[in-house]
Amino acid sequence: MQVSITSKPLMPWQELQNYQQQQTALYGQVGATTIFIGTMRDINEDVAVTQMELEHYPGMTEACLKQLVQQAVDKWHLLDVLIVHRVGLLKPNDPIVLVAVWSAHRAEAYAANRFLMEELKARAPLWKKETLSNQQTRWVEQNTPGHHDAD
Amino acid sequence: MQVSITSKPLMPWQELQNYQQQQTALYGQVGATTIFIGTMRDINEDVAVTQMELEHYPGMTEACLKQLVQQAVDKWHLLDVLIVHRVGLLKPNDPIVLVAVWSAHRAEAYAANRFLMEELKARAPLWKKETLSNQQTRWVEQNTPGHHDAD
Amino acid sequence: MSIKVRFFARLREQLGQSEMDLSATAVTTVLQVWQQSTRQPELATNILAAVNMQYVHADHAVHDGDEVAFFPPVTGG
Amino acid sequence: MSIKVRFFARLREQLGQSEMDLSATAVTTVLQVWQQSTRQPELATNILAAVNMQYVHADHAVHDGDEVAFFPPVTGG
Repeated sequence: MQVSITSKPLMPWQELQNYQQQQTALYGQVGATTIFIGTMRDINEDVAVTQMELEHYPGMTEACLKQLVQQAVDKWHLLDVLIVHRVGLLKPNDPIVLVAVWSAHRAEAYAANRFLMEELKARAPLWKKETLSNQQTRWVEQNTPGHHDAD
Repeated sequence: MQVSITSKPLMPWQELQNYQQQQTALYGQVGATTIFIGTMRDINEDVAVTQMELEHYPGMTEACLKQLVQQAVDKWHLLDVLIVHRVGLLKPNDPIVLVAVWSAHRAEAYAANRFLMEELKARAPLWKKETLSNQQTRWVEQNTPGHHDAD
Repeated sequence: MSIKVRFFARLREQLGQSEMDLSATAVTTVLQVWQQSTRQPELATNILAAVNMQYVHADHAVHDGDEVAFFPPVTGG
Repeated sequence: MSIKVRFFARLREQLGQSEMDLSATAVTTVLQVWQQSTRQPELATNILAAVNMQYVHADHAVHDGDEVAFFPPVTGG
Protein backbone atom coordinates (compact mmCIF):
# COMPACT_ATOMS: atom_id res chain seq x y z
CA MET A 1 0.00 0.00 0.00
CA GLN A 2 1.40 3.40 -0.91
CA VAL A 3 0.12 6.96 -1.09
CA SER A 4 2.15 9.87 -2.30
CA ILE A 5 1.88 13.54 -3.17
CA THR A 6 4.18 14.77 -5.90
CA SER A 7 4.97 18.12 -7.44
CA LYS A 8 6.67 16.42 -10.39
CA PRO A 9 4.77 15.46 -13.55
CA LEU A 10 2.73 12.31 -12.95
CA MET A 11 3.40 9.62 -15.54
CA PRO A 12 0.80 6.95 -14.81
CA TRP A 13 2.14 4.09 -16.94
CA GLN A 14 5.68 4.48 -15.68
CA GLU A 15 4.43 4.86 -12.10
CA LEU A 16 2.38 1.67 -12.43
CA GLN A 17 5.15 -0.29 -14.09
CA ASN A 18 7.65 0.68 -11.38
CA TYR A 19 5.20 -0.01 -8.56
CA GLN A 20 4.14 -3.39 -9.93
CA GLN A 21 7.74 -4.54 -10.17
CA GLN A 22 7.87 -4.59 -6.37
CA GLN A 23 4.79 -6.79 -6.15
CA THR A 24 6.62 -10.11 -6.49
CA ALA A 25 4.93 -11.39 -3.31
CA LEU A 26 1.57 -11.14 -5.09
CA TYR A 27 2.61 -13.40 -7.97
CA GLY A 28 -0.37 -15.44 -9.17
CA GLN A 29 -2.79 -13.90 -6.65
CA VAL A 30 -3.99 -10.85 -8.59
CA GLY A 31 -7.03 -11.47 -10.77
CA ALA A 32 -8.21 -7.89 -11.21
CA THR A 33 -6.51 -4.51 -11.38
CA THR A 34 -8.59 -1.33 -11.61
CA ILE A 35 -7.06 2.02 -12.34
CA PHE A 36 -8.46 5.52 -12.33
CA ILE A 37 -6.59 8.46 -13.79
CA GLY A 38 -7.93 11.96 -13.37
CA THR A 39 -6.67 14.41 -15.98
CA MET A 40 -6.86 18.19 -16.23
CA ARG A 41 -9.40 19.36 -18.81
CA ASP A 42 -9.03 22.62 -20.73
CA ILE A 43 -12.57 23.65 -19.83
CA ASN A 44 -14.45 23.76 -16.51
CA GLU A 45 -17.99 25.02 -15.98
CA ASP A 46 -18.02 26.12 -19.63
CA VAL A 47 -14.97 28.38 -19.24
CA ALA A 48 -11.59 27.76 -20.90
CA VAL A 49 -8.87 26.99 -18.36
CA THR A 50 -5.22 27.46 -19.27
CA GLN A 51 -3.55 26.23 -16.09
CA MET A 52 -4.24 25.10 -12.57
CA GLU A 53 -2.44 25.38 -9.25
CA LEU A 54 -3.02 22.50 -6.84
CA GLU A 55 -2.46 23.30 -3.16
CA HIS A 56 -2.38 20.73 -0.37
CA TYR A 57 -1.85 20.46 3.38
CA PRO A 58 1.48 18.67 3.71
CA GLY A 59 1.15 15.87 6.21
CA MET A 60 -2.62 15.90 6.50
CA THR A 61 -3.21 15.08 2.82
CA GLU A 62 -1.01 11.99 3.08
CA ALA A 63 -2.55 11.00 6.44
CA CYS A 64 -6.04 11.38 5.00
CA LEU A 65 -5.24 9.22 1.96
CA LYS A 66 -3.73 6.55 4.21
CA GLN A 67 -6.92 6.51 6.27
CA LEU A 68 -9.00 6.08 3.12
CA VAL A 69 -6.82 3.18 1.99
CA GLN A 70 -7.24 1.60 5.43
CA GLN A 71 -11.02 1.96 5.18
CA ALA A 72 -10.98 0.29 1.76
CA VAL A 73 -8.79 -2.55 3.04
CA ASP A 74 -11.15 -3.05 5.99
CA LYS A 75 -14.15 -3.16 3.65
CA TRP A 76 -12.91 -5.32 0.77
CA HIS A 77 -10.32 -8.04 0.16
CA LEU A 78 -7.58 -6.08 -1.54
CA LEU A 79 -4.04 -7.16 -2.35
CA ASP A 80 -2.55 -3.71 -2.91
CA VAL A 81 -3.46 -0.04 -3.39
CA LEU A 82 -1.50 2.84 -4.89
CA ILE A 83 -2.57 6.49 -4.83
CA VAL A 84 -0.50 9.29 -6.33
CA HIS A 85 -1.76 12.90 -6.40
CA ARG A 86 -0.17 15.84 -8.16
CA VAL A 87 0.28 19.25 -6.57
CA GLY A 88 1.77 22.44 -7.99
CA LEU A 89 1.26 23.91 -11.42
CA LEU A 90 -0.61 21.82 -14.00
CA LYS A 91 -1.49 22.32 -17.64
CA PRO A 92 -4.43 20.81 -19.53
CA ASN A 93 -3.96 17.11 -20.26
CA ASP A 94 -1.68 16.67 -17.22
CA PRO A 95 -2.63 13.72 -14.99
CA ILE A 96 -3.87 14.93 -11.58
CA VAL A 97 -4.47 11.69 -9.70
CA LEU A 98 -3.81 7.98 -10.06
CA VAL A 99 -5.71 5.36 -8.03
CA ALA A 100 -4.81 1.71 -8.58
CA VAL A 101 -6.34 -1.29 -6.79
CA TRP A 102 -5.18 -4.90 -7.02
CA SER A 103 -7.50 -7.72 -5.92
CA ALA A 104 -8.23 -11.38 -6.61
CA HIS A 105 -11.71 -10.47 -7.87
CA ARG A 106 -13.06 -7.75 -10.10
CA ALA A 107 -16.15 -6.76 -8.10
CA GLU A 108 -13.95 -5.74 -5.18
CA ALA A 109 -11.36 -4.02 -7.36
CA TYR A 110 -14.03 -1.91 -9.07
CA ALA A 111 -15.90 -1.05 -5.87
CA ALA A 112 -12.78 -0.14 -3.90
CA ASN A 113 -11.42 2.06 -6.69
CA ARG A 114 -14.67 4.00 -6.94
CA PHE A 115 -14.88 4.34 -3.16
CA LEU A 116 -11.32 5.68 -2.96
CA MET A 117 -11.91 8.29 -5.68
CA GLU A 118 -15.18 9.51 -4.17
CA GLU A 119 -13.70 9.73 -0.68
CA LEU A 120 -10.54 11.40 -1.96
CA LYS A 121 -12.63 14.07 -3.67
CA ALA A 122 -14.79 14.53 -0.58
CA ARG A 123 -12.11 14.46 2.12
CA ALA A 124 -8.48 14.86 1.02
CA PRO A 125 -7.24 18.41 1.72
CA LEU A 126 -6.40 19.54 -1.81
CA TRP A 127 -7.54 22.72 -3.54
CA LYS A 128 -7.60 23.76 -7.18
CA LYS A 129 -7.06 27.31 -8.36
CA GLU A 130 -7.69 27.78 -12.06
CA THR A 131 -6.22 30.37 -14.40
CA LEU A 132 -8.72 31.26 -17.12
CA SER A 133 -7.94 32.28 -20.69
CA ASN A 134 -8.39 35.96 -19.74
CA GLN A 135 -5.64 35.53 -17.08
CA GLN A 136 -8.14 35.77 -14.23
CA THR A 137 -7.86 33.16 -11.50
CA ARG A 138 -10.59 31.43 -9.52
CA TRP A 139 -10.67 28.81 -6.79
CA VAL A 140 -12.77 25.78 -7.64
CA GLU A 141 -15.60 26.11 -5.13
CA GLN A 142 -16.54 22.53 -4.38
CA ASN A 143 -16.34 19.02 -5.79
CA THR A 144 -19.69 17.58 -6.75
CA PRO A 145 -20.39 15.12 -3.95
CA GLY A 146 -21.11 11.42 -3.87
CA HIS A 147 -21.59 8.62 -6.32
CA HIS A 148 -24.20 10.26 -8.48
CA ASP A 149 -22.26 13.15 -9.84
CA ALA A 150 -20.75 13.20 -13.28
CA ASP A 151 -17.51 15.10 -12.71
CA MET B 1 -12.09 3.02 -30.51
CA GLN B 2 -10.13 -0.19 -30.94
CA VAL B 3 -10.61 -3.85 -30.08
CA SER B 4 -8.03 -6.51 -30.67
CA ILE B 5 -7.27 -10.15 -29.99
CA THR B 6 -3.63 -11.05 -29.59
CA SER B 7 -1.67 -14.25 -29.09
CA LYS B 8 1.37 -12.26 -27.99
CA PRO B 9 2.04 -11.36 -24.35
CA LEU B 10 -0.15 -8.46 -23.32
CA MET B 11 1.83 -5.62 -21.75
CA PRO B 12 -0.83 -3.23 -20.44
CA TRP B 13 1.32 -0.19 -19.66
CA GLN B 14 3.08 -0.28 -23.00
CA GLU B 15 -0.21 -0.92 -24.80
CA LEU B 16 -1.79 2.07 -23.04
CA GLN B 17 1.16 4.35 -23.63
CA ASN B 18 1.24 3.52 -27.34
CA TYR B 19 -2.50 3.86 -27.73
CA GLN B 20 -2.68 7.15 -25.89
CA GLN B 21 0.00 8.67 -28.10
CA GLN B 22 -2.50 8.59 -30.99
CA GLN B 23 -5.10 10.47 -28.96
CA THR B 24 -3.86 13.96 -29.84
CA ALA B 25 -7.36 14.94 -30.99
CA LEU B 26 -8.59 14.43 -27.42
CA TYR B 27 -6.10 16.90 -25.92
CA GLY B 28 -7.67 18.68 -22.95
CA GLN B 29 -11.00 16.83 -23.21
CA VAL B 30 -10.26 13.75 -21.10
CA GLY B 31 -11.07 14.15 -17.42
CA ALA B 32 -11.29 10.49 -16.45
CA THR B 33 -9.60 7.30 -17.60
CA THR B 34 -10.67 3.95 -16.15
CA ILE B 35 -8.72 0.79 -16.77
CA PHE B 36 -9.41 -2.83 -15.96
CA ILE B 37 -6.77 -5.49 -16.27
CA GLY B 38 -7.70 -9.13 -15.78
CA THR B 39 -4.76 -11.34 -14.82
CA MET B 40 -4.38 -15.12 -14.64
CA ARG B 41 -4.38 -16.42 -11.07
CA ASP B 42 -2.48 -19.56 -10.03
CA ILE B 43 -5.57 -20.98 -8.33
CA ASN B 44 -9.18 -21.40 -9.50
CA GLU B 45 -12.00 -23.00 -7.54
CA ASP B 46 -9.45 -23.97 -4.88
CA VAL B 47 -7.26 -25.92 -7.32
CA ALA B 48 -3.74 -24.92 -8.37
CA VAL B 49 -3.56 -23.98 -12.05
CA THR B 50 -0.21 -24.05 -13.87
CA GLN B 51 -1.25 -22.80 -17.27
CA MET B 52 -4.25 -21.88 -19.35
CA GLU B 53 -5.15 -22.10 -23.02
CA LEU B 54 -7.48 -19.41 -24.31
CA GLU B 55 -9.49 -20.28 -27.41
CA HIS B 56 -11.56 -17.84 -29.43
CA TYR B 57 -13.75 -17.66 -32.53
CA PRO B 58 -11.70 -15.56 -34.95
CA GLY B 59 -13.91 -12.90 -36.45
CA MET B 60 -16.87 -13.32 -34.13
CA THR B 61 -14.89 -12.41 -31.01
CA GLU B 62 -13.76 -9.14 -32.57
CA ALA B 63 -17.25 -8.43 -33.96
CA CYS B 64 -18.79 -9.09 -30.56
CA LEU B 65 -16.36 -6.75 -28.78
CA LYS B 66 -17.03 -4.04 -31.37
CA GLN B 67 -20.77 -4.40 -30.73
CA LEU B 68 -20.20 -4.04 -26.98
CA VAL B 69 -18.12 -0.89 -27.51
CA GLN B 70 -20.91 0.51 -29.69
CA GLN B 71 -23.46 -0.22 -26.97
CA ALA B 72 -21.29 1.59 -24.43
CA VAL B 73 -20.82 4.56 -26.75
CA ASP B 74 -24.59 4.73 -27.29
CA LYS B 75 -25.20 4.63 -23.55
CA TRP B 76 -22.57 7.02 -22.17
CA HIS B 77 -20.53 10.00 -23.38
CA LEU B 78 -17.18 8.38 -24.06
CA LEU B 79 -14.15 9.83 -25.81
CA ASP B 80 -12.36 6.57 -26.54
CA VAL B 81 -12.34 2.85 -25.72
CA LEU B 82 -9.61 0.23 -26.04
CA ILE B 83 -10.09 -3.50 -25.50
CA VAL B 84 -7.28 -6.03 -25.90
CA HIS B 85 -7.80 -9.73 -25.12
CA ARG B 86 -5.16 -12.44 -25.01
CA VAL B 87 -5.59 -15.84 -26.61
CA GLY B 88 -3.22 -18.82 -26.69
CA LEU B 89 -1.11 -20.20 -23.88
CA LEU B 90 -0.97 -18.20 -20.65
CA LYS B 91 0.91 -18.66 -17.38
CA PRO B 92 -0.11 -17.36 -13.93
CA ASN B 93 0.36 -13.60 -13.60
CA ASP B 94 -0.06 -13.06 -17.35
CA PRO B 95 -2.56 -10.31 -18.25
CA ILE B 96 -5.66 -11.75 -19.96
CA VAL B 97 -7.67 -8.67 -20.81
CA LEU B 98 -7.32 -4.90 -20.87
CA VAL B 99 -10.32 -2.56 -20.98
CA ALA B 100 -9.66 1.19 -21.04
CA VAL B 101 -12.27 3.94 -21.22
CA TRP B 102 -11.62 7.66 -21.69
CA SER B 103 -14.33 10.19 -20.82
CA ALA B 104 -14.75 13.78 -19.68
CA HIS B 105 -16.34 12.59 -16.42
CA ARG B 106 -15.56 9.83 -13.97
CA ALA B 107 -19.07 8.48 -13.40
CA GLU B 108 -19.35 7.56 -17.07
CA ALA B 109 -15.81 6.19 -17.30
CA TYR B 110 -16.39 3.90 -14.31
CA ALA B 111 -19.84 2.74 -15.43
CA ALA B 112 -18.81 2.06 -19.02
CA ASN B 113 -15.71 0.11 -17.98
CA ARG B 114 -17.73 -2.13 -15.65
CA PHE B 115 -20.40 -2.63 -18.32
CA LEU B 116 -17.81 -3.63 -20.93
CA MET B 117 -16.14 -6.16 -18.63
CA GLU B 118 -19.44 -7.77 -17.57
CA GLU B 119 -20.70 -7.97 -21.14
CA LEU B 120 -17.35 -9.26 -22.41
CA LYS B 121 -17.47 -12.06 -19.83
CA ALA B 122 -21.08 -12.85 -20.66
CA ARG B 123 -20.98 -12.64 -24.46
CA ALA B 124 -17.54 -12.63 -26.11
CA PRO B 125 -16.75 -16.07 -27.60
CA LEU B 126 -13.65 -16.99 -25.61
CA TRP B 127 -12.99 -20.17 -23.69
CA LYS B 128 -10.47 -21.09 -21.01
CA LYS B 129 -8.93 -24.52 -20.63
CA GLU B 130 -6.86 -24.90 -17.49
CA THR B 131 -3.94 -27.23 -16.86
CA LEU B 132 -3.84 -28.26 -13.21
CA SER B 133 -0.75 -29.07 -11.16
CA ASN B 134 -1.36 -32.81 -11.69
CA GLN B 135 -1.20 -32.22 -15.49
CA GLN B 136 -4.93 -32.81 -15.90
CA THR B 137 -6.83 -30.29 -18.00
CA ARG B 138 -10.33 -28.91 -17.54
CA TRP B 139 -12.48 -26.43 -19.40
CA VAL B 140 -13.74 -23.58 -17.25
CA GLU B 141 -17.48 -24.28 -17.18
CA GLN B 142 -19.02 -20.84 -16.96
CA ASN B 143 -18.27 -17.27 -15.93
CA THR B 144 -20.19 -16.13 -12.90
CA PRO B 145 -22.86 -13.90 -14.42
CA GLY B 146 -23.81 -10.28 -13.91
CA HIS B 147 -22.77 -7.43 -11.73
CA HIS B 148 -23.08 -9.18 -8.39
CA ASP B 149 -20.45 -11.83 -8.75
CA ALA B 150 -17.01 -11.55 -7.28
CA ASP B 151 -14.83 -13.16 -9.93
CA MET C 1 -27.29 -25.59 -50.37
CA SER C 2 -23.99 -25.57 -48.53
CA ILE C 3 -23.52 -24.63 -44.89
CA LYS C 4 -20.31 -24.39 -42.91
CA VAL C 5 -20.59 -25.71 -39.36
CA ARG C 6 -18.07 -24.89 -36.64
CA PHE C 7 -17.58 -26.21 -33.10
CA PHE C 8 -15.51 -24.63 -30.36
CA ALA C 9 -13.85 -25.44 -27.04
CA ARG C 10 -15.20 -28.41 -25.05
CA LEU C 11 -17.78 -29.14 -27.74
CA ARG C 12 -15.07 -29.27 -30.40
CA GLU C 13 -13.15 -31.79 -28.29
CA GLN C 14 -16.22 -33.90 -27.49
CA LEU C 15 -17.29 -34.13 -31.12
CA GLY C 16 -13.74 -34.63 -32.29
CA GLN C 17 -14.00 -32.02 -35.04
CA SER C 18 -13.78 -28.27 -35.36
CA GLU C 19 -15.66 -27.74 -38.61
CA MET C 20 -17.53 -29.46 -41.40
CA ASP C 21 -19.41 -28.63 -44.58
CA LEU C 22 -23.03 -29.63 -44.62
CA SER C 23 -25.26 -30.05 -47.66
CA ALA C 24 -28.94 -29.42 -47.13
CA THR C 25 -31.68 -29.74 -49.70
CA ALA C 26 -34.31 -27.41 -48.23
CA VAL C 27 -34.87 -24.48 -45.90
CA THR C 28 -33.38 -25.41 -42.58
CA THR C 29 -32.96 -24.11 -39.02
CA VAL C 30 -30.09 -23.94 -36.55
CA LEU C 31 -31.60 -26.92 -34.69
CA GLN C 32 -31.69 -28.98 -37.89
CA VAL C 33 -28.08 -28.04 -38.65
CA TRP C 34 -27.16 -29.23 -35.15
CA GLN C 35 -29.02 -32.51 -35.63
CA GLN C 36 -27.53 -33.19 -39.04
CA SER C 37 -23.98 -32.24 -38.09
CA THR C 38 -23.81 -33.99 -34.69
CA ARG C 39 -26.45 -36.74 -35.11
CA GLN C 40 -27.76 -35.66 -31.72
CA PRO C 41 -31.52 -34.95 -31.55
CA GLU C 42 -31.36 -32.41 -28.70
CA LEU C 43 -29.59 -29.06 -28.62
CA ALA C 44 -28.80 -28.56 -24.93
CA THR C 45 -29.89 -25.19 -23.56
CA ASN C 46 -26.35 -24.39 -22.47
CA ILE C 47 -25.01 -24.73 -26.01
CA LEU C 48 -24.85 -21.36 -27.72
CA ALA C 49 -25.41 -20.91 -31.44
CA ALA C 50 -24.32 -18.23 -33.89
CA VAL C 51 -25.13 -17.71 -37.56
CA ASN C 52 -22.60 -15.61 -39.45
CA MET C 53 -21.01 -14.67 -36.13
CA GLN C 54 -24.19 -13.33 -34.54
CA TYR C 55 -25.92 -15.06 -31.63
CA VAL C 56 -29.21 -16.70 -32.64
CA HIS C 57 -31.85 -19.03 -31.20
CA ALA C 58 -32.31 -22.64 -32.28
CA ASP C 59 -35.27 -21.83 -34.54
CA HIS C 60 -33.28 -19.28 -36.56
CA ALA C 61 -33.43 -19.93 -40.30
CA VAL C 62 -30.20 -20.93 -42.05
CA HIS C 63 -29.51 -20.08 -45.68
CA ASP C 64 -27.11 -21.20 -48.37
CA GLY C 65 -23.55 -20.09 -47.60
CA ASP C 66 -24.22 -19.39 -43.91
CA GLU C 67 -21.67 -20.21 -41.25
CA VAL C 68 -23.28 -21.84 -38.22
CA ALA C 69 -21.31 -22.19 -34.99
CA PHE C 70 -22.02 -24.08 -31.78
CA PHE C 71 -20.13 -23.63 -28.53
CA PRO C 72 -20.37 -23.95 -24.74
CA PRO C 73 -20.85 -20.99 -22.37
CA VAL C 74 -18.13 -18.40 -22.90
CA THR C 75 -15.45 -17.93 -20.25
CA GLY C 76 -13.29 -15.04 -21.39
CA GLY C 77 -12.16 -12.00 -19.46
CA MET D 1 -0.50 27.65 26.02
CA SER D 2 0.70 27.87 22.42
CA ILE D 3 -1.33 26.87 19.37
CA LYS D 4 -0.31 26.86 15.74
CA VAL D 5 -3.03 28.03 13.37
CA ARG D 6 -2.94 27.37 9.62
CA PHE D 7 -5.10 28.59 6.75
CA PHE D 8 -5.29 27.13 3.25
CA ALA D 9 -6.41 27.99 -0.27
CA ARG D 10 -9.02 30.74 -0.72
CA LEU D 11 -9.16 31.30 3.05
CA ARG D 12 -5.39 31.80 3.20
CA GLU D 13 -5.66 34.40 0.44
CA GLN D 14 -8.65 36.18 2.00
CA LEU D 15 -7.01 36.41 5.42
CA GLY D 16 -3.67 37.32 3.89
CA GLN D 17 -1.75 34.81 5.99
CA SER D 18 -1.00 31.12 5.92
CA GLU D 19 -0.13 30.51 9.57
CA MET D 20 0.21 32.14 12.96
CA ASP D 21 1.07 31.24 16.54
CA LEU D 22 -1.66 31.87 19.07
CA SER D 23 -1.27 32.20 22.83
CA ALA D 24 -4.28 31.19 24.91
CA THR D 25 -4.57 31.30 28.69
CA ALA D 26 -7.24 28.64 29.27
CA VAL D 27 -8.95 25.60 27.78
CA THR D 28 -10.19 26.54 24.37
CA THR D 29 -12.15 25.18 21.39
CA VAL D 30 -11.72 25.23 17.65
CA LEU D 31 -14.36 27.97 17.42
CA GLN D 32 -12.46 30.12 19.92
CA VAL D 33 -9.23 29.56 18.01
CA TRP D 34 -11.04 30.72 14.86
CA GLN D 35 -12.40 33.83 16.61
CA GLN D 36 -9.05 34.77 18.15
CA SER D 37 -7.01 34.15 15.01
CA THR D 38 -9.34 35.78 12.47
CA ARG D 39 -11.29 38.27 14.67
CA GLN D 40 -14.43 36.94 12.99
CA PRO D 41 -17.21 35.82 15.37
CA GLU D 42 -18.76 33.23 13.04
CA LEU D 43 -17.20 30.08 11.65
CA ALA D 44 -19.07 29.54 8.37
CA THR D 45 -20.45 26.02 7.97
CA ASN D 46 -18.51 25.55 4.75
CA ILE D 47 -15.17 26.15 6.46
CA LEU D 48 -13.58 22.87 7.49
CA ALA D 49 -11.42 22.49 10.57
CA ALA D 50 -8.71 20.03 11.54
CA VAL D 51 -6.77 19.56 14.76
CA ASN D 52 -3.45 17.82 14.38
CA MET D 53 -4.41 16.92 10.82
CA GLN D 54 -7.70 15.20 11.74
CA TYR D 55 -11.10 16.64 10.83
CA VAL D 56 -12.98 17.97 13.88
CA HIS D 57 -16.12 19.98 14.68
CA ALA D 58 -16.08 23.57 15.95
CA ASP D 59 -16.64 22.52 19.57
CA HIS D 60 -13.58 20.27 19.60
CA ALA D 61 -11.21 21.03 22.49
CA VAL D 62 -7.78 22.41 21.64
CA HIS D 63 -4.72 21.75 23.80
CA ASP D 64 -1.26 23.21 24.22
CA GLY D 65 0.91 22.45 21.21
CA ASP D 66 -1.98 21.55 18.91
CA GLU D 67 -2.01 22.52 15.26
CA VAL D 68 -5.39 23.87 14.17
CA ALA D 69 -6.16 24.30 10.48
CA PHE D 70 -9.04 26.01 8.66
CA PHE D 71 -9.81 25.62 4.99
CA PRO D 72 -12.58 25.76 2.37
CA PRO D 73 -14.25 22.71 0.83
CA VAL D 74 -11.65 20.41 -0.72
CA THR D 75 -11.43 20.12 -4.50
CA GLY D 76 -8.81 17.48 -5.24
CA GLY D 77 -9.00 14.48 -7.55
